[in-house]
Amino acid sequence: MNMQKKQLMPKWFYQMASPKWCYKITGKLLPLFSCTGLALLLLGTVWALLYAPEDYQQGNSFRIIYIHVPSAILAQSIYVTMALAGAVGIIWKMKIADMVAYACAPVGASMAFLALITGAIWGKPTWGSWWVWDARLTSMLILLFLYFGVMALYAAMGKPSRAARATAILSLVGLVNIPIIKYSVEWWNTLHQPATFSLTEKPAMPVQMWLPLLVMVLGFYCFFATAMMLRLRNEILSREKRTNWVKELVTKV
Amino acid sequence: MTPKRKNRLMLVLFVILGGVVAVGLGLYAIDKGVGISVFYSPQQIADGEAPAATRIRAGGMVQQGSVKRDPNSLQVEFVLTDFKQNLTVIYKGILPDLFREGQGVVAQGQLDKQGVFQAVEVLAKHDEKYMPPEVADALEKAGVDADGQQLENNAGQEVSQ
Amino acid sequence: MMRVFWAELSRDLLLAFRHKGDFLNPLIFFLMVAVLFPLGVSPAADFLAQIAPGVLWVSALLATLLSLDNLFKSDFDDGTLEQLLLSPESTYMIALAKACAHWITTGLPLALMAPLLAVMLFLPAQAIVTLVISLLIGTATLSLVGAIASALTVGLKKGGVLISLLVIPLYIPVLIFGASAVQSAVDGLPVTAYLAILGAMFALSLVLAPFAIAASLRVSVSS
Amino acid sequence: MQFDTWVEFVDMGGHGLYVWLSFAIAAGIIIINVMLPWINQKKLIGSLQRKFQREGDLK
Amino acid sequence: MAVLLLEVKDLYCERDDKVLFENLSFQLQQGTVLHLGGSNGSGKTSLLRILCGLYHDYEGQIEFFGQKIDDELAYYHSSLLYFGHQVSVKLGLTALENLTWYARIQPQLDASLISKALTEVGLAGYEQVLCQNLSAGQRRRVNLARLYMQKTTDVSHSLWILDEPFTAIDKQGVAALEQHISAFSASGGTVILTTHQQLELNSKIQRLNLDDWGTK
Repeated sequence: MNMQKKQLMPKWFYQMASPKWCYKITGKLLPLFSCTGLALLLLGTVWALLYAPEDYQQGNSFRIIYIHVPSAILAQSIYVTMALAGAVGIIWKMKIADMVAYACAPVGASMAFLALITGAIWGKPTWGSWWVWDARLTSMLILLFLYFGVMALYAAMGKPSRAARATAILSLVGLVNIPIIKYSVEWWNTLHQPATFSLTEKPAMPVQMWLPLLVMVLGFYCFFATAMMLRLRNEILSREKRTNWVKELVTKV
Repeated sequence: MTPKRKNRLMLVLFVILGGVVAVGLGLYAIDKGVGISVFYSPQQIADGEAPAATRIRAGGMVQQGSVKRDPNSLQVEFVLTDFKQNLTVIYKGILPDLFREGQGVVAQGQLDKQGVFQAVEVLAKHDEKYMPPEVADALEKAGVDADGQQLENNAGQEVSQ
Repeated sequence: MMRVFWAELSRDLLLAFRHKGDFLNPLIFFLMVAVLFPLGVSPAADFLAQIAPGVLWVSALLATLLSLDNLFKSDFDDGTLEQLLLSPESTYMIALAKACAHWITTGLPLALMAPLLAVMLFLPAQAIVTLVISLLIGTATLSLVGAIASALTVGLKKGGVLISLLVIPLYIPVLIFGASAVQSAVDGLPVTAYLAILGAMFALSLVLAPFAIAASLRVSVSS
Repeated sequence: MQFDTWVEFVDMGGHGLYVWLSFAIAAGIIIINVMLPWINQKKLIGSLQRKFQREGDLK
Repeated sequence: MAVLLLEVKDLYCERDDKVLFENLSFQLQQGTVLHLGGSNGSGKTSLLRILCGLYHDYEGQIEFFGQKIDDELAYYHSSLLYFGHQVSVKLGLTALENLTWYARIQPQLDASLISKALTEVGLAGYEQVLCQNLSAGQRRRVNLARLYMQKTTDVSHSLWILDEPFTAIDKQGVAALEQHISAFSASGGTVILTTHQQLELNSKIQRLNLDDWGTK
């Protein structure tokens, strides 16, 4: 009833076409990212655990770096992605961008958590303590709190379009705050070593150590793409459930 | 100019002014060296810069050959150095794996009346350089560290001469 | 543009003046939290002096946090908030005025009362001036940033706990530099660098936060 | 290959617990992050199918 | 003479999975009164809030003098007076203080008309009384006094959006208000209102029933 009415309105149809196109394209990209991701992660893990040399000081506990660093990098870049998607959603009123931001949050939070927990596990044998109030640990913890805030706000808001705008504002404010947090805690207390990877400098480790790390980082990015797209597709389906294309898609299966 | 445009211009100027003030103050703070004293070096402690009778952090290298372990307890005594001044540290407890001579550590504790640092926690500070043990051995034989710089123990010898 | 700022500021101050509880409660809360530490941890003077910078700053932060819930709530409930948003005047200025009024009714009295608590906690006398200055600048930043979270949660039934969750991560830098400034003053180290950072954060939030507050209010009212 | 024997590999020079714990947690988190939305999708499609069926019956 | 003030094109809004209205289009000429009807929950308040620019979850276009309202929001708001469900007066302030504040945030209101407006709504002598000491009807009258403070210079550009303005107002009050609305529209002002009462106006009344535009 409703459906037929909508079909008569070309404008509706075109506005709905965007999520539809997105659903289709992610459907094509998903196998690509998930297979590459799985392959890279398996390769990276085997390489990291079996073939990468141990560190001259830390011995084999060094291998934790292959989880710790990718997850820490990912936690930060997912936050940036989320905030930027939120900004796009606000400025251009793009529904898909809102949904991307929504899909990012839990994945990012779990990456921040993973970075923290592996940091703690790594800290025990190297620093001699499970947890130290060190700059980077603290700023990662705050990043996790920011994720929690975004997710809690999303859960409390109810209506998706409103929630999307509210969380976008919050994550943008958090984005401005991230460098401030970073510098504040860095000046406040310092024990952690500087960043392992940076774009401008040559890595401070030999090739046989950082190559598997690179593989792991890429694998983690593919994993993020996979998890995010899966969430995004669910979100598209549930928000567009009153449209014809979802009906066709679902009944065809 | 319409009042609306004028308002908008005022707003933009206000925001720019705020940004400039923020950057200026930030640069001033960096210039003043905010937050550099996260831990005191043995030199600073010898100069009396560190407050007595409160818990502070002391950082430096563990001097080669200075670690004395008490055979009957977990007590460890070692000398923390910045190659200018030395500070004796006493600590009871399990040391981290990375604790070794020539390694950077940060100790948390209090100075006692004799000028000995009573540590309650010793943390090993590890750098961002990683390398396989064979490479490290080779480098050590050549007398350079991963950056190609002279190893600390050479520097330490210079100081002791 | 300034007209609407003064209109809103004077109205909020008048209301706060008539409803004294609104700004007395955070002050009393500040006092009580600070008193909990000697009672709960240790009344030894040297120990208290050691923790005083942190305790005073954390208490001030919590007192500010407590008062945030009310910032837009009553305006939202009686419908004057949507009338404010229907004003053709700049929403930026309105948001700034609300945050300003909040600071005058909470941050300013907190900073002025802090010396009293500093004496109770045996904070060395040379640090008291720094304490007051750092609180004056710092609480202004707290009001501005907190107003964003308050504006985001104003339409929600259970906003109170959520505000803390949203705002505490954003408050951490202010706390770190504020407490460090006081600690430096206690240790006899220079404090201008810390105060400059607090000032920089204040300047940044002063010009940027009103945008976020205004946008959040629009989202919250549109329910 | 860095390890000669199986035992050595598991032990990781005394750090086996730390290393294996890290990798296990990572694997767990990754699997959860992929499986949860996947299961949700199955559920969602199922419920939508039922919904459309009901609506189809009503017609 | 008939100048187009407000045009609504293809408005669509849904709430809680229910379509409130779709394909809703109408035009409003200067000097008309639009009486919005519909059963409870048919979306009257939502439509009014959309027309005010307060509620954004809709599709379609709203144009004020040919310009989208969101593009020229400040201009649109300077022509608009909205009267919502809530009292919209601060209980901690007096009637005079409330209206003075309104005159400062909404420049289309004239502060010099406050005492006259309060007399018109029957609150003469209550200027200095805190609103918390007024009855519910009197509080609403304080808010309604804004309608008597409209600057007369630009009436033909003015739009009033009134959501149940007669609630809690007694009979004489309703009659006086109806008369004021008629006078306003006679001088070129435009009004959109919802009410469950019988409207007795001598103005051009346009009617719109939202029950015809949504799914049941």
